[in-house]
Amino acid sequence: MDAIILQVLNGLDKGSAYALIALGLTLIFGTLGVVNFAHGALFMLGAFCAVTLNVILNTSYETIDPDRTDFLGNPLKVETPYIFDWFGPEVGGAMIEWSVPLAILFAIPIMVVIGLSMERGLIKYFYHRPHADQILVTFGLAIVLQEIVKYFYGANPIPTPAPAGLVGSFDFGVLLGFEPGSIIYPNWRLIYFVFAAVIIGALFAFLRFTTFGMVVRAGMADRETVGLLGINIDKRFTIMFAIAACVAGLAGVMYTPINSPNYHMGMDFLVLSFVVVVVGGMGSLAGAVAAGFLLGVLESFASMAQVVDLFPGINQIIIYLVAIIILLTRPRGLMGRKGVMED
Amino acid sequence: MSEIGKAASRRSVLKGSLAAGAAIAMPTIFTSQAKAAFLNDPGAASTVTLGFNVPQSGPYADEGADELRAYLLAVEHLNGEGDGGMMNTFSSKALKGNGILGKKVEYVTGDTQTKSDAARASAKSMIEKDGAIMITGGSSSGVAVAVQALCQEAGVIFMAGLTHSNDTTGKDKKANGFRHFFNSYMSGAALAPVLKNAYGTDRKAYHLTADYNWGYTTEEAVRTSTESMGWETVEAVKTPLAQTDFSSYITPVLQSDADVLVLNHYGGNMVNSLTNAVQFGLRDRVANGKNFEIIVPLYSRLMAKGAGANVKGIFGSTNWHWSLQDEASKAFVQSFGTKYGFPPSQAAHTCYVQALLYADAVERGGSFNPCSVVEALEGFEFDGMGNGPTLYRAEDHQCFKDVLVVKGKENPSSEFDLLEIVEVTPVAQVTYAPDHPQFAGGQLGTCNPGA
Amino acid sequence: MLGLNSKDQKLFLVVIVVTLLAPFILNPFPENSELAQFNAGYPDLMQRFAIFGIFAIGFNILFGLTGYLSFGHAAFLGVGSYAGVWMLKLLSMNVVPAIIMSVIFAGLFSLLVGFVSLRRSGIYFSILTLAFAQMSFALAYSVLTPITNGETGLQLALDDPRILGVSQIDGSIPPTNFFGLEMRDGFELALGPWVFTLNFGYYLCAVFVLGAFYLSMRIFNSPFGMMLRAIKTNQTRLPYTGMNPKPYTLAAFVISGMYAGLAGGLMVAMDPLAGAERMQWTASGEVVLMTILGGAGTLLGPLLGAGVIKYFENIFSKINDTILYEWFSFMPDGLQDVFVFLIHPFIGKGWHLTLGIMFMLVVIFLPGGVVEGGQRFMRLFKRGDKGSKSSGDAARSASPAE
Amino acid sequence: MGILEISGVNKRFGGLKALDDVNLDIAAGTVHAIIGPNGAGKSTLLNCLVGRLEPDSGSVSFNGHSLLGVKAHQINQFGVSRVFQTPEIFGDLTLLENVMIPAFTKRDGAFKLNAWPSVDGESEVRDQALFYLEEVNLAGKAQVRADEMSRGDKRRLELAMCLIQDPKLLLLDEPTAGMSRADTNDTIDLLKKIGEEFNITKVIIEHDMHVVFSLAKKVSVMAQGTVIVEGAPNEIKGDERVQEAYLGGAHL
Repeated sequence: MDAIILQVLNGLDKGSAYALIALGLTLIFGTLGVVNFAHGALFMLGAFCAVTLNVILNTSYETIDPDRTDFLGNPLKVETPYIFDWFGPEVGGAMIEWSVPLAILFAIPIMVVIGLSMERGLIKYFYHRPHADQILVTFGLAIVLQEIVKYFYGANPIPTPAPAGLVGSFDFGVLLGFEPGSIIYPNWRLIYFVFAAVIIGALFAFLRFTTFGMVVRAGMADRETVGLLGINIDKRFTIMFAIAACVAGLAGVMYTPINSPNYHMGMDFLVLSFVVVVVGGMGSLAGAVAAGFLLGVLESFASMAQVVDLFPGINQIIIYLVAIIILLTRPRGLMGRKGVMED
Repeated sequence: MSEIGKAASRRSVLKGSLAAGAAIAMPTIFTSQAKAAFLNDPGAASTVTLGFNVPQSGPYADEGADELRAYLLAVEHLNGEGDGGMMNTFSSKALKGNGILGKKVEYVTGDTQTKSDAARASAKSMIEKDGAIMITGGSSSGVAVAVQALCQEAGVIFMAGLTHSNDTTGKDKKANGFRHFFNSYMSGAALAPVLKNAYGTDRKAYHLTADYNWGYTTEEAVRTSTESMGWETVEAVKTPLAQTDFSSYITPVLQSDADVLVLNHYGGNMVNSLTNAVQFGLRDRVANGKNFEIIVPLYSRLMAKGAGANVKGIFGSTNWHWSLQDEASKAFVQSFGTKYGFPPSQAAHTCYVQALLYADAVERGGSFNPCSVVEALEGFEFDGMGNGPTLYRAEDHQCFKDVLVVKGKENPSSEFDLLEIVEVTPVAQVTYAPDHPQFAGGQLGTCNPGA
Repeated sequence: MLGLNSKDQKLFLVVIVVTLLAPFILNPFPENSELAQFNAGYPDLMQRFAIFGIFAIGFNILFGLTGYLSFGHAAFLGVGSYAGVWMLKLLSMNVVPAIIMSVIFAGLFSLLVGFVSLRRSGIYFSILTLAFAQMSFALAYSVLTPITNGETGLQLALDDPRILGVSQIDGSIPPTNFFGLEMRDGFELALGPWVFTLNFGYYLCAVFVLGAFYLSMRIFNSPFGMMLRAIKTNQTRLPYTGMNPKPYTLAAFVISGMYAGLAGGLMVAMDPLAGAERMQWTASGEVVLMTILGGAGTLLGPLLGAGVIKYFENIFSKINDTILYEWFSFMPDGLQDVFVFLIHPFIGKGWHLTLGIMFMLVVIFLPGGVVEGGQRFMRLFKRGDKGSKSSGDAARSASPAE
Repeated sequence: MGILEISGVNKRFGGLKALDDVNLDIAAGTVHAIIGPNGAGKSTLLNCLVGRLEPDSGSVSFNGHSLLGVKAHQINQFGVSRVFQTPEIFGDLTLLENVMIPAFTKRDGAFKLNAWPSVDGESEVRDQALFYLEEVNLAGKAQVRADEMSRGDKRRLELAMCLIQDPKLLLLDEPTAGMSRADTNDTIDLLKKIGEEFNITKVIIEHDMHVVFSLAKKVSVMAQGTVIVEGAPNEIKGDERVQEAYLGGAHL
């Protein structure tokens, strides 16, 4: 039983990342009608916002310590971050340690700017182009973005740990009446899940309860009619693109302590998030979230040794297998609308 | 960036012997039968071309970049530039710093992409287009085996880079291929006694294994050697290569009665699985009244860097480490560090050594003919390359040398100082019979000179 | 002649000439010049041009004509490769049975995948094909290792049975051959400073690529091709003209799957190893990119797209800083460094960046792909021509749809 | 005994009863119009005839074949063609190709792997297609892309695509919807001409009374999912129930 609860938690955690990326992806589909293969790259850029902030905070000057030597036997150059001088080593150290949470504030403006410039500078010229062209151009963009990151940060993963105060685990078992220590879960993963829930909730509330959101939703359903009403739907869609970029970016920032970011993490998530979006149903926000969590949980269960022993290799293919089954039984995914991206 | 190649630039000499034929306007047709005694024979040319086939894109690009740095250093040293590095400490004195057999060493580079197909395409273009006489490099066993087979078919020498699977010199061994790097079996054999001392003989191990060839051989090697000293393997689970989040594989470990976790992962898999394992508090866990321990059979400094503080106190094995204090290692670190500003990785080391070993074998054999090189390398005993006395065994073309058991350092003094050497396992302890079951099934075949 | 109209005849003739003379055309620079770096006329790359050309031509029959975007075609190439290597292992080193089996197995597998996937259209179809291919890849890489040899790739061994041939010759695996003609053999032709390699393997590939191209021209011009284009244009009208679209799309799917199998079979005939990576989604994506880059729905586009991408992969990735320094060696030191610094990110390990930029530039400025670029180029010369229809036969329909 | 017999057809969409016990008998060789206000169930009925929808109950039989559960392309193969409210044509193809496609399906059936012979070589189909393009006055545009034409021309093209199949029954779904008066008259003339040259039974669903009275020999009026009146155009004109259905709204 506790094993199952743990796998559900794992699944929800994985699902959070899938859902956040897929949400932005389906939002862009729904509003702009654009297949954005660069969406994974936005997730990656978010993660590298955290890395960049860390680098900025660690910007140092060198002093020579004659008493110690480096690996070549030369006097050791000691690096001291400037912020140690500005804020004192304690505050400075704390800032570096808390760089991932701080990076949220850092990433929001950056991702908004990236999102806006991407939409205005490139995507808007592709609204009425065939989907194949959209795929090619956004795929090209994704390659360019990740190669730029690789140029500056290399190909290896870069460790970006959570603040020491948030490392450690939370004992669920006690809460549910199990033996202490039987169901423990890392704090940061719980934070990630809560964070995802808040973002998803906020986005849904925004779309449901604000006038802006209502117009956008109406536009998703019938762009032309809304356009005829004299509403500048394009401007709103541009903003939605920026929001989607921001959601992907924040998902990336928060993901860094879970797995060290590397330049191709976006591609790793891209295909999966496409599967999630399609399984959820094209153009359905709720579907994307539901599919994200569903696939996350199923993936977790399929990785259990008991399951793998029964069906060898199931952990390798579970997501795709489920996608096939769902698409064959429900033609438009879980909650897809008729006629969206079907021709 | 311009670290690569500046020194070797300014080549104005014409390439290859064909310059001589340039004056003749008459078409010359020659078929492969009519060619020289072996493929890509440099003949009377003043230069010889080596092919450095390393991952330049994909997840192992940084490791590939380090390999390339080492090769360029080796080329410098072979051509008599720089400080000579390990050529000064190498027990064989055949190399004179005037290139190989008096021919200046030139090179071509290619990108393996860590894919068998791409690596073979790249190697083929080096052989067919650039006339490379030897191919070396790579950062995964799949690629090594694939390129090794290609070189065997084509008829050039392959000096493997970083490849750790038993199969490279086991069931997929080839006469034209040579491996200096150690292998899964050696990792297991070297680790077992150290683990016994550190953690005792009564342990229950849980394996997470990357679901591909290298993972299988490593799991088998570590299992066999730990089980023979009394450990019990409670579970061995295979994880997909593409897995990035290992949480769903880690939580069952919490549920099991294991007290040791063995991560048969490399590269990004290793970084992520180790990070996740530590996240789930495995390092602070107490199981069966003992401290829970994690083991990473194959360590790489570059990857340890990706895992950050998570490697602290975790055992593993490695082929070589820059903190070794023998003269050869010191000379290499000095040479590499002066040129590039940071210490070399084990991948850089093995590639540098392979390049030198090849050049030396050509000098000693007196010919670039692959068969002559094979003969010179088979059974070759040498020292002064950073691993102590080493044997290139004739039966399987595997180097036998000491293996390092290392541990993640608790208080690293720099970003390179992540591992500390716990023990140098003597070569006798990691030597196995050529027909050992973990290596059975393959045949070397005969050397192929390609003509 | 050949059942083609005169425009297509001309096009085919040009393709034949270019294909047969490729070893010369692709080696424009003398062997020992600095620009020899850009020569592509060596056997392996020429074979790859032909093989991926076949793959893309086949993909275009599905995507270019029907508009169904498959993201899983690499799986058929992979299945074909595995079948081919098994034939080489079990039967003989003659490539003919290997290629035949490759086509058959890829055809059967595509029939299965197509039958299921074609129950959906649009992006749902794309994801279904992607899912099948990714499952094939993941399984081939791991649990199917006994059949596929997993990560390493399926390769020949000295102790293979080869019941119609020999297992080994003097400790070596015999080379692949076409009734005795060894694939890796050939002639070298030195013409002054130029050296050209005429490789048997390439010419076998060339024969197949010409056949594949010819067949695709026939299909494009046939009633069947017209039906497929009708499917792409309007799915609502179709059933009310008495046509059943499903068998048509399935036939197109299987034909393109067999093309992929042929490409896989040729791949192992040239280089007898089948790696699982060739089934990965990136490999499927590559053929999509080739087709769109060249010009989807055009006859020549896929061939050109395949050529461009493989050229970048194999030539640009091999340029390193040393070579750059050689190019700019005539400059003063400081300037040389600046130039190398500027170009460095785009070559060698940066070849992906160059490829990405090229994708973007082509799709932004040449919506119809390379073929459209060529047409615009031709139009510059033909400005005198009044005919608005001078666009040439290559561009059958310039607007690829999803 | 009519060529098309519809009896007792019911169709529900959730709580809405779209068709309620519809009975219709269409005689061979006539032009039969179905009229009625919006939401009367005309389009639903048409969709039940062509295989797009399946009735919940009742029977539809054409020339002795039951059409229930039969796929759209098979129904077409029986000899039923249709035109759409907005012309559905193959926009990327030339007019000639547009007309050749139904000719091929008529000749070869629902599927034939006709991948070797070139279209140019199929001269009898080609000639036939040119003939029918001529019939609808589009011969001069045979090589034009269909998307580039006016709406009226698209309608003509669609008719040619139907006629080339020599159908026994032609279903026209508001053939003049959205057309100008001139285009409408044009279409009426064309349909009349076709009526004279080819002996095809036609069912016209129409709003426009002008069209109905110009073409139809018999009219059925639908309201609220059922046929309320049937008769010759003149009889219908004065019928109180019809006026009520159109003007008086729902309380019949």
